[in-house]
Amino acid sequence: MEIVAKFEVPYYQYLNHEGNVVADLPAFAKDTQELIKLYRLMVLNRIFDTKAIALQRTGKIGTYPSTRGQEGVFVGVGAGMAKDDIFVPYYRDVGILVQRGVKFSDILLYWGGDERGNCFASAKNNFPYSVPVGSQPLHAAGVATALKIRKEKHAVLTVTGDGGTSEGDFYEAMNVAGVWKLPVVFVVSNNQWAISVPRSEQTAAQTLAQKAIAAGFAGEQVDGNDVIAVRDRTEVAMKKAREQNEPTLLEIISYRQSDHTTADDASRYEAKGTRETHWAHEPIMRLKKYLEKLGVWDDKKEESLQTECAAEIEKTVADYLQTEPATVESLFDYLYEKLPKIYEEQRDQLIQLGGQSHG
Amino acid sequence: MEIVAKFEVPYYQYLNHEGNVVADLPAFAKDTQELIKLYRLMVLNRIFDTKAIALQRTGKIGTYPSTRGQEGVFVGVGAGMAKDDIFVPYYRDVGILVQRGVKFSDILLYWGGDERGNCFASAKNNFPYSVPVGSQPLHAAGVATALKIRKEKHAVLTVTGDGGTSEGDFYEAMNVAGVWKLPVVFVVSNNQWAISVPRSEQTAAQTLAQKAIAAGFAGEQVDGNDVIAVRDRTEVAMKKAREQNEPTLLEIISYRQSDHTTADDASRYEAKGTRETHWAHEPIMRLKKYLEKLGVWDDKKEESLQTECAAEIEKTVADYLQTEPATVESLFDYLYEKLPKIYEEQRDQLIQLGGQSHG
Amino acid sequence: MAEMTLVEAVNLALAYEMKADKSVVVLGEDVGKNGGVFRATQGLLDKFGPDRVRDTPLAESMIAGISIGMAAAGLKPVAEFQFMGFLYPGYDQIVNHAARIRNRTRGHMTCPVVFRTPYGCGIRSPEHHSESTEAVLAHIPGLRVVIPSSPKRAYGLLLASIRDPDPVIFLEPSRLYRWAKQDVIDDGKALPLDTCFTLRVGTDVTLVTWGAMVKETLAAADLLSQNGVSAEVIDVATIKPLDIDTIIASVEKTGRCVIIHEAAKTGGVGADISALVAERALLSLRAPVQRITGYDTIVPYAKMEKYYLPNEHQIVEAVTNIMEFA
Amino acid sequence: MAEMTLVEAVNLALAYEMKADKSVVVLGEDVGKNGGVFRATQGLLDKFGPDRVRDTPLAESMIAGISIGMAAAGLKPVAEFQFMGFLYPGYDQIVNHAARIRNRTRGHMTCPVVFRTPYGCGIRSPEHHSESTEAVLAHIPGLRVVIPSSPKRAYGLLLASIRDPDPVIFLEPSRLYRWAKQDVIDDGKALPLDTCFTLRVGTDVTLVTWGAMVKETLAAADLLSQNGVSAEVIDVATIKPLDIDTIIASVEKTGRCVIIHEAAKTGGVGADISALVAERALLSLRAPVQRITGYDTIVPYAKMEKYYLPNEHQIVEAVTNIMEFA
Ligand SMILES: Cc1ncc(C[n+]2csc(CCOP(=O)(O)OP(=O)(O)O)c2C)c(N)n1
Ligand SMILES: Cc1ncc(C[n+]2csc(CCOP(=O)(O)OP(=O)(O)O)c2C)c(N)n1
Ligand SMILES: [Mg+2]
Ligand SMILES: [Mg+2]
Repeated sequence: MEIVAKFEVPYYQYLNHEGNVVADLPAFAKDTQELIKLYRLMVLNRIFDTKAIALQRTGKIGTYPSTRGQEGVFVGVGAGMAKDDIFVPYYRDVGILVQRGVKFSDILLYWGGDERGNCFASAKNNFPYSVPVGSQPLHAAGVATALKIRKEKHAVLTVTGDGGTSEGDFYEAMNVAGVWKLPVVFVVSNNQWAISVPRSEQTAAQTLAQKAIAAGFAGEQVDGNDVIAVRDRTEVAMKKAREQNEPTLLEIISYRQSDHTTADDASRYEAKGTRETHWAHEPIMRLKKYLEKLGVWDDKKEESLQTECAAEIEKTVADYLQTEPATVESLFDYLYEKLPKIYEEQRDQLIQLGGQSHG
Repeated sequence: MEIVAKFEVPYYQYLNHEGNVVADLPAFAKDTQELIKLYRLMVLNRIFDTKAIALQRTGKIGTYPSTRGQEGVFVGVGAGMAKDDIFVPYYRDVGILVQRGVKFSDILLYWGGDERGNCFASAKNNFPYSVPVGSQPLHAAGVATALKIRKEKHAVLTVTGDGGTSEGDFYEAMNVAGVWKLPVVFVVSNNQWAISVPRSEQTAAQTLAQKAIAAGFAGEQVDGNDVIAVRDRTEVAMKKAREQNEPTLLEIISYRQSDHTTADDASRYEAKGTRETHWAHEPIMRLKKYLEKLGVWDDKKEESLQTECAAEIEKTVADYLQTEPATVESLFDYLYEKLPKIYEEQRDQLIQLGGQSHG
Repeated sequence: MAEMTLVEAVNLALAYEMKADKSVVVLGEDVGKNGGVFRATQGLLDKFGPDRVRDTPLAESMIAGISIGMAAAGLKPVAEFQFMGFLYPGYDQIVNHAARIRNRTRGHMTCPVVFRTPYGCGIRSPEHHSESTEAVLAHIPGLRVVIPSSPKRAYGLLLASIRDPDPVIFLEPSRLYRWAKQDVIDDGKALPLDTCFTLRVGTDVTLVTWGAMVKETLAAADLLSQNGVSAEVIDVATIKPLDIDTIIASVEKTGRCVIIHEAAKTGGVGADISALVAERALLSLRAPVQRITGYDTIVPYAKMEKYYLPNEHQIVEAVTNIMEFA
Repeated sequence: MAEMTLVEAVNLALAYEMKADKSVVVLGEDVGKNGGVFRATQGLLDKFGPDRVRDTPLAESMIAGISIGMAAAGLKPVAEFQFMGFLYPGYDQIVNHAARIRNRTRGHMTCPVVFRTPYGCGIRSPEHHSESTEAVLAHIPGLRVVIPSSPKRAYGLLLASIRDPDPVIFLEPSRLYRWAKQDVIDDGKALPLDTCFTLRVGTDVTLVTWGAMVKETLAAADLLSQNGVSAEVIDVATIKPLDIDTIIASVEKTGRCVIIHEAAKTGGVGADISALVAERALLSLRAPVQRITGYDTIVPYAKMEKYYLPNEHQIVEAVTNIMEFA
């Protein structure tokens, strides 16, 4: 018996949950303005999230998946990407999208049940939300193939949940990315739950990062409550993708501080107190502690930030609520470039009936 | 940065290609009768294989996938299983099936284009051939789930090709086997080709064995030209499955000494001379050399074995050729336990028309 | 006997059969502790334990594939796809294996599995939660496709589906999950899988439907009777294999046939029924067979859903038109 | 201009369009060095290099999914599934993504992909190599489904499919791959995707078919003309979206319609055409619309294949029967 291959999975953290530095900080983290930017984004996302849940409760939008407790993941990943990179989202990563030109009001429009919230027309390098779990990493691999064929020096990033790593598509995407050396980064947002199924019942793999070994490239774990680590490791992985056509799997670990969606009731399956225990690690407080320790943050700054962010979100909510309804014929208008003749009659009927029902 | 997980992939070989022992032999291999049994089976399979190709060339059967050069894999795996274990095959593993009660004539019937060759009626613990690549490991996981629920102390074994490891189903099967601790062994018969696509273009993983790491259990490489290693590692893995509900991935490496099937022409893509280079490692010669070194084998024994095996195969071919054709209505007879009324008319029509066409 | 919703009746049937038959195993995403996202499997984990009520990893081809293995090994798995739009990754396993194992082994192996899934639109869900693509299953020889449209039929048809020795796709109209309550007797009595259900007897027109559209169809029949038109309403229930005889007999009586389904028109099961009626009852027809269906579009997100779904007025109008025809 | 088979015409069209349009990329299992198991992609790797002619790992959902990503990113992938029976693992990606990306993004993103695959039985292949389940694709809004039945149409329709800005499923009847040769001019001229092709003009009956059954249908039309029956033969070619107008116009002329397809009867595309004819041309019909189809069985292995496939005599008989009807 001979050992023919060896592998290791590293774990990255710069700030621990007390806001203390535990490893050499990356360059950007030495610029407090950069850190405050990340902090502001996390706060803004949390305010949006609270608002979105309230809008759902009052029937102004439909089912909505909260991002509470996962702000470090999405803000850090978004910050680690370049504008010309391509982003292929799942359905929970608003924190990335809004850094890439998508408006919060689009997000509301989407969860409000309007396709126009999914076209991200003003933010070209982003794919639409993908609801079928685990299906979008293949699209990312396809985009990366296109970039590589065209010799464009950008990279692609896609996010999947911990539950999504069990889908065959996720593996197939990694496998082709590995063997074709594609410029793509696979982020796994491990929030430790897939609706009611905990991470431990999803796979026997000790880490999700090690799933990359099956595809022949490196995977690593990142503390998702440490936005500095998330941004840094994203930047490193994206650079490696761009410059060396080498994919990476980033397992970014946080905790879902919410129900799965507003349609879910986690008290049915989440042990009492678990969420509270994890709250000690949540990402916003951690960075705040560090900023305070650095002396660049205080209660007054916090208050004005909160006010400013709340106002921004109010404005975006107002934009959403004022959106004109789509036309009924929009059901037919985007099926094909040109509607085939056989469907014209149906479209006419819809307009006629829809017009009536409108009234 | 901290290392949170480490993995190794071992490789097993007992006999090298010169027929020399390179590691402590397992117990069974000290019994020369056992070795001769394995040798005989490999020879028998090769004679069958040659015959099957001839039958295809003369139109007596349809497309047929040769097992030439892979006798060590299939004979060793079959020998490593117990009778009560369940076997879930792909389409190339006749060498396993015939050790488990399936007749060579059934195999011919199957490739001759007759469903009755796929029911293995006389060999209950075997699933039928599965043609969709990579789909059958899930069935094996399902059977293993059933065994575990019923607390039966058998294990399940399934074989996939190297190409098949790229299918999402293969990964999903391993993943559920890992997390549910199922008594199942996943064999990968790595014959280094998936039709025209070489192993190196299938995945960037240095070994196929390491794909098990993604599912949280152990994988290992086995020299598939060393039937002793194959049988031994199969036995060990099956025991672990039965006794500890611990799955294993065995990557068993050989070389396809043939076209993919009789419908293929490997000269289009296989570099000239490659097959010949690998021939030095083929499994039959290797064991023969060892048996000769032990002084338990000689030309006379070889000759009588060849004659005896050829006769056995001739007999099975005759059985096949004498098989009565199936009835036309068999198209309808096994769709449902009882044919639904709406299809009765179609069945009647088929009998009427089929009767005509028969003439 | 208790008043209950359709989803509660599903739950009741599962509990009944799990108790009666130890080989029944329930599996799927979130079917355990959570009791299913619609609560169809609520309480089963507590009653029957984690061996027989299994939360699976998130992988639908896996759910389909291991169910097939379990079924071939002698269990009776009842697997849930969380929504019909997430069945597709399991399509290969269903079509290439579940539907074929009996045939492939000349009856030596069988595949008594039930694949349950909520289906249809109208519950204001996100994309992919509104599919009604029963036609892509009904085309496949070897499958049964069963669709309940009331609590009683949900109970009886699910029992029959679990007891059936062949693979059954059991499509539960999510729009009806909590619609009307019915008294359901928990007596373990199955309903037949080889027959349509005539919900209302009539003489002027045969309305053929299934699933959630039963609701609009019955409403239309009410409206029609106010107009003096007597509609017979047939719930097909088992769309594969089809009990065409009941439909033909009705059309021979009424001379008119309107088929109503939620799925897209092109290639919907309505086409098949229409073709069969034309083949077998052309001379009885007093007017062309009509189809009232969903549009040939992707089911829209919540805001436009109401424009996608056919309504009772469309049915009334179609019937009124063909009443004038002859 | 050269005499060639259908599969050679496929190859010619691929080569033409790859040369004309740099964004065309061919991918699939064994499409590179091996040139495809039927040689449809032969020589392309040498001509266009490994960037644009890509052997993929063995994973069909992956082939579908990356093609979608490539298409949305501005390429025009032409992906091959090795046989239609192996398309199903890609079904989810095709239905849930390829067919929907334009709609999902309100036209801001598109998916100009072609999924090619050999289909149909009659070539004595093992299980799963004989599928003709075009109906499960034709039901899906957002897709086009195109089926050539001659070398010329293979060339022209494949060019049109690649140039089409939306996803096209291109089903190549493997039974016709090397059947009859035709002179194909390599002029890059596409054929329209919005029309049926009338292969033979007639006055007594309209025979509607597509794919490999065109062979038997034309043979039947010959036999019928010997009996004094003038059959019009329509090759539907693009079964989704359907050019129903050509079919209706023909039926209005002939008063009779027989639909012939190889797929299982129940839920086949024939049902849809039959239903549409009944809805739109009932008053012109002198006899019930007939369907001659494959049985509602799993396609048998090689030895029984000949009993599964409809033949020209069945068509003749059906026509003869309905000629007597009115
Ligand atoms: C293919 C598919 N199956 C099932 C679902 C239903 N579903 C939506 S989210 C979800 C859990 C996903 O968990 P995870 O991947 O961990 O992502 P998270 O929501 O926790 O961010 C499930 C089962 C789906 N959307 N797609
Ligand atoms: C799902 C699926 N896709 C494609 C095929 C066609 N096909 C048959 S065998 C084969 C190659 C399989 O290679 P591998 O898994 O290495 O097994 P081997 O034949 O070499 O033993 C392919 C592509 C298939 N049978 N099933
Ligand atoms: Mg999660
Ligand atoms: Mg191989």
